[in-house]
Amino acid sequence: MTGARTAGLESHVRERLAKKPLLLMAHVVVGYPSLDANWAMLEAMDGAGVDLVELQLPFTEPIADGPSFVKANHDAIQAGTAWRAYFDLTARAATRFSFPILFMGYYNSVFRMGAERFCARLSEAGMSGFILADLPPEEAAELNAMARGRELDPILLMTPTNSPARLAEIGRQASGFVYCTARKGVTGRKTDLSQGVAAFLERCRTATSLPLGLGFGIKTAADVREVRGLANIAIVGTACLEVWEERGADGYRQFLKTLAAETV
Amino acid sequence: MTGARTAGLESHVRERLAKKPLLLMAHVVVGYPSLDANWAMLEAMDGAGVDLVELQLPFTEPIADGPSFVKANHDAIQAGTAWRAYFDLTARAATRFSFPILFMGYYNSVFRMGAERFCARLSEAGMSGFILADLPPEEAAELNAMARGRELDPILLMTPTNSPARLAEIGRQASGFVYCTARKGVTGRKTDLSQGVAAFLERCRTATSLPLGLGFGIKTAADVREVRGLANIAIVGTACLEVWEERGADGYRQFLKTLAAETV
Amino acid sequence: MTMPAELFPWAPGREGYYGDFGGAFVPEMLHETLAELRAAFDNARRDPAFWKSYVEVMSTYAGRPTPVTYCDNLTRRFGGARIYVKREDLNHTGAHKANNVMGQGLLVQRMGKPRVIAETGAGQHGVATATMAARLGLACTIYMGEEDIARQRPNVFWMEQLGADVVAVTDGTRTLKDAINACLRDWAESMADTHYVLGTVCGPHPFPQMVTYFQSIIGHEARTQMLDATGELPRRVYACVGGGSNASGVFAGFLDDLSVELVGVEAGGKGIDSGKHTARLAGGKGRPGVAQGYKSVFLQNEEGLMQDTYSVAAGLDYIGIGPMLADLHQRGRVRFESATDSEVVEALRLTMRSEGLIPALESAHAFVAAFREAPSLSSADAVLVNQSGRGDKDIFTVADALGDEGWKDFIRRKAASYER
Amino acid sequence: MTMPAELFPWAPGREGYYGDFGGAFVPEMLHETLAELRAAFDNARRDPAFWKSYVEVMSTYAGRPTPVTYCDNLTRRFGGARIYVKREDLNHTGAHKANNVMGQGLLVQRMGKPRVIAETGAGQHGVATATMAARLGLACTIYMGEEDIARQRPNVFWMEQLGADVVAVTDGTRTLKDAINACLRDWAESMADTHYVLGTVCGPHPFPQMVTYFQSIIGHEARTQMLDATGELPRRVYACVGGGSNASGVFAGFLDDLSVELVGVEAGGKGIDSGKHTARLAGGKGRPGVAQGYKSVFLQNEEGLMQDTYSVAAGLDYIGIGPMLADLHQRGRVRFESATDSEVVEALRLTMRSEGLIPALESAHAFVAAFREAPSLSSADAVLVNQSGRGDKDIFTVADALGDEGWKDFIRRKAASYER
Ligand SMILES: Cc1ncc(COP(=O)(O)O)c(C=O)c1O
Ligand SMILES: Cc1ncc(COP(=O)(O)O)c(C=O)c1O
Repeated sequence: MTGARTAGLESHVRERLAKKPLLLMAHVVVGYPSLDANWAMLEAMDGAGVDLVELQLPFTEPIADGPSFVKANHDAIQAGTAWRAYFDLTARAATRFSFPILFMGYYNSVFRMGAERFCARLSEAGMSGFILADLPPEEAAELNAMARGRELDPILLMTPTNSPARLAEIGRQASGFVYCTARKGVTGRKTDLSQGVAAFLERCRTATSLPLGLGFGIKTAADVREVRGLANIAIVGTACLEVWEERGADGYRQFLKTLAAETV
Repeated sequence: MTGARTAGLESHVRERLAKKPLLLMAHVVVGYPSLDANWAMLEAMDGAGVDLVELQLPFTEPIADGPSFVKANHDAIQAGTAWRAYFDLTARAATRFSFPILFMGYYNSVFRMGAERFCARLSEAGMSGFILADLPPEEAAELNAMARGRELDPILLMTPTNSPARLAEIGRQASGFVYCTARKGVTGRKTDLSQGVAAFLERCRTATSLPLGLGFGIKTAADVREVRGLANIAIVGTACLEVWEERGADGYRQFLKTLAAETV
Repeated sequence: MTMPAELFPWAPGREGYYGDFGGAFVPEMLHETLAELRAAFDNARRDPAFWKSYVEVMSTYAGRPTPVTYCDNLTRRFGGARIYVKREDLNHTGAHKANNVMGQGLLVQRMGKPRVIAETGAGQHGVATATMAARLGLACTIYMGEEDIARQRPNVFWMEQLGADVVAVTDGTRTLKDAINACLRDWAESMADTHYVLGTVCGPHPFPQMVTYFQSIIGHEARTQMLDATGELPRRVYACVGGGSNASGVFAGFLDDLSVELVGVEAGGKGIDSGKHTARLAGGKGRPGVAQGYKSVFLQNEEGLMQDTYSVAAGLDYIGIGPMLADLHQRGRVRFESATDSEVVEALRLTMRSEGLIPALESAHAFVAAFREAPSLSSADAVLVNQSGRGDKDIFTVADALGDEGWKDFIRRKAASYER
Repeated sequence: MTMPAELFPWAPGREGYYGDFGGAFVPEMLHETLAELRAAFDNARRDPAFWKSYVEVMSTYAGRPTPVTYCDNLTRRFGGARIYVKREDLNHTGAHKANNVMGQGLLVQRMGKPRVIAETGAGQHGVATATMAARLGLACTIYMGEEDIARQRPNVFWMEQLGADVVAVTDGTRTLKDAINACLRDWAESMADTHYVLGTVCGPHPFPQMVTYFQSIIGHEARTQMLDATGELPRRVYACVGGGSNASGVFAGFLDDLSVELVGVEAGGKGIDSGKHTARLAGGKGRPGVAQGYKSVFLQNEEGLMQDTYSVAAGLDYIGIGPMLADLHQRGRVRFESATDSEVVEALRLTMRSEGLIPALESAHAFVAAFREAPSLSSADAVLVNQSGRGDKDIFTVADALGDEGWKDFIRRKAASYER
């Protein structure tokens, strides 16, 4: 068990933010391109000083994901990545690395597992919380209560399309930190961070006092630098995967380091 | 000019019937397989002692004809057989042979030529009358009157489907002889002469005192023999053409002789 | 709707003539058969229950009345007359052909004959007849030119599935006119138990009258619908003309309304001057003649031999024209225009994109003339276009006309999957 | 017809639930968009003028009401219940899909959005949406699995001709469900100016309610028509179930009539035991789950991964089922059956030959169950089969299913003519 989790995700984030202006969260689709590759990715994250990690459980209908992650989900499933393999990896990672690990996925996996069992498994695997891309807060009350009982934080999303009232509602239910999406659409495509993102994050700040993560389309070290001062956590997903595919393990390590360099 | 025509077709037929029990009428589609072949056919008819000849002017829509004649019409047209060639042949034949020659065809040719010109051309070519497969008597009054003025006989058809009233009507308008069709349908297919033909011809006799020709499906010497005693003229059409195609000029000559042999 | 028995200003005169045209020029063999049919039809159309049963069948089986659709996008585009479309494409089997076949089918039931035959060119009338025969439990033989069978396989497939026997006609040009000849020949033999369901307003009396009678349901509906929709009669009514049945049907509703100009549109093919067309009246190339049982205007040479005709729309590709229309043309009551293949493809494209309607290639001819003339009318005028059928039957032709590469790839792949 | 706003016994409860099923499980990004849609729809359905305008459009553009056809030949063949067929095949574009798209189109006009997107599997809903978009002047993008594009080229061709942009979806199984995902993704980006025209009674609230609302026109018409035709209600109503829109639509008319048994028919494919089927409820193989925005019963494995589905009828080949139907099943109000591919081809054949009707392969599933059960009912009973679409769109599939050689030859010749 890592200290991060027992301290609660929010405290962990705040503690680290006391030491550096921006945290970095990175993403892995478990099972893609392989479990071994995933382990190498995690080691690279650890080596680069990544602050938080989301591990995605692949699903057949990833409606919030863009082309790269859709393919990764599909190929991971084709390769037979099941719950067992997923939790084996997360448990090993939680033991080995110090960064907090979040479950990321779609609600059907939780629904099929059962909320209780889901929370238990996350707990047992040493994870800190979860992001469910298609579970709106009004459907999540029971699950979230159960999670908090196990010191798991449900990470909620705020989006540029949300009304102030909706942001406030999400703010009331959020814990750990809030995942703010930098633009409309799904994961993957580049975002122009100069276009209204600051104003959007202002609205988010009004709705919550939790730390804010900014994700969707953050792809380069320059992007991460721009997030500084805007949000507390820069979330990089698709870009990591694409670098792995284009530049291999070494390039991946290198890439994470240049990202992390912008957070200190 | 042959004696046959000036004497009128009916008298000609009666004169010959005084000498033999049955006359034979044969058919040529002009232009098929060629005008030269047609001439050879006519010579063969003359040699065999055929009593009457119909020369068909090809038409694109021969609705009363069966497959063999349809093809013959089509091919003759493809070969370019026009009015001029038709009348050249008929005129030559009327000069050279003693049998009366009848025009056979469809009404559109007459309609396009004009009734007057049509009658004039037949007259000039030395023909004795005409058979129009798709011209009902009620449409023919004017043409027929004009024809009779030129001593051309319109040959009308009686069919097994006609009511007694209709037969009587046809009988009133007919001249020359009457063309009785031995069965329903179109030219070409064989007819079983034992099936109701006698009764049908009885009905025709009631409707007219003109000589009766029997056609449609008379194909063999045996058929011709059967017509003896039933009608006055055996009309052979498709069979001649088929024999020409299958057995050539010699077979054709031979065939006509065996047919004619049944008429004496 | 009231029975149109008395609404027959176009009732034929002596021997089924419309002015100089019409009549019954058939082998004597068919004389009694046509007399029987005339008697049965006259009896039926004088029986109010018959028209009622016809309307009932068309309503519960074929989906009538078909609507009239106002086309605002097309209207705005041409900036003149308001364009309305009568939707015969919504009939069961996809064209106005259904009206005629179901009507004749009811007549066949009255006559008690167990078998029907029909010619077909594009295949529409064949499918409609096979459908009627299946529904009414009649045996059915369809004659179709060998050439047309090769081109119109989808329709052949459905005819066979509907239980019809499809016979390839190998005579002549192996197209529609030869199929009509084949039917007349079959009928000369089979008339005792067989009715010939002629597909258009051609052929010997009483076919032109009878088919017009059944198709007049289009015009009677449309007249009422236009009055309901616009409060007045349309200024012009446009219909494509192959044999002339959809045109006769829609015009029938407006024949007495002399303020309504009636416009028939023939196939201009590759242009009248190219010789590859079917414009008998509009092109001025047709000549009076007698063929296939009736007197009318035909595309024929000086000596009365019928000519090859051509149109991108198989259903318009025919040598003759209904005698009633030939007469209405002669009397100046119907104006005739033509539309070329390329105009037709353009009009089809525009109609699909602007209104979500897919007219048959045949029907698209009527749209061409309406589009051509609408700008010079005022927005106070309404014009009605008869959409005689739907175009999805034409996919092979339309895809070819547009040279669609995706379609070609699909067909190549499909063919490859059939290789043994 | 009266407005069915108050005739909504199936109005969803809390958060768009029908019993245990329904809801809206979408990325937060779409939250406001769905709220806006719910508000627009609620506003529209409380406005009597809206339903009136819907009925008007369906009448003048799409050909409604569609008739109910009594099938005497089929009835005599099975010797039990009298068989009636509701003729959704006569709708413009050839299926019940027209009802839904035109309804949503009118709503889009109210919302003032200039663009629509839609998923399509077989292509029917894509053609219907492209048609609506052309008619209403909206930009249109259709997402279609790459696999389906290859199989259903004719529909792709027409969508393109109607002006739609057809986007091949290369994710996942490259079929319908992946096209739905692609739409949800597009919408998460484009919602400001775009409406997603979902094609069936699935997806997040309010889609199941809204699509049922528009499709209920089928049931309301049919109920009146059956009373008119027979003087009483049918004993049973049969409908095929893909997502469930045609079934929900026709059942909606009879939901309060407890004497009427409602039967949904799923695709049995090559047999439930073969694993190649789409029988979520009838097969007992479906499990509750949450996907594509809604909670219902899905064909999925123990860990919630969706399974490959299969049917000869592309339109039934889908993992989920409308939440209202899942609830009606759970409450015992709708009975579910399945029909195998081979039963379907047999029923299609029989229906074509006996009645001249060509049901879509989807619709033929409903016929299978009706034929199976009719003999055990009495001639005092009437049953109603919903013919959701016409089958001529299926020629490539049907010809393949029947192994038609003439068709194969035609395609081979056609392909040869395309060789360069
Ligand atoms: C859709 C359609 N329109 C028009 C025609 C032409 O026939 P008519 O002139 O008899 O209406 C056809 C003939 O097949 C057709 O299928
Ligand atoms: C003709 C037809 N029927 C039925 C369906 C199935 O859809 P649903 O269950 O929503 O009616 C489809 C879908 O494409 C269809 O095209």
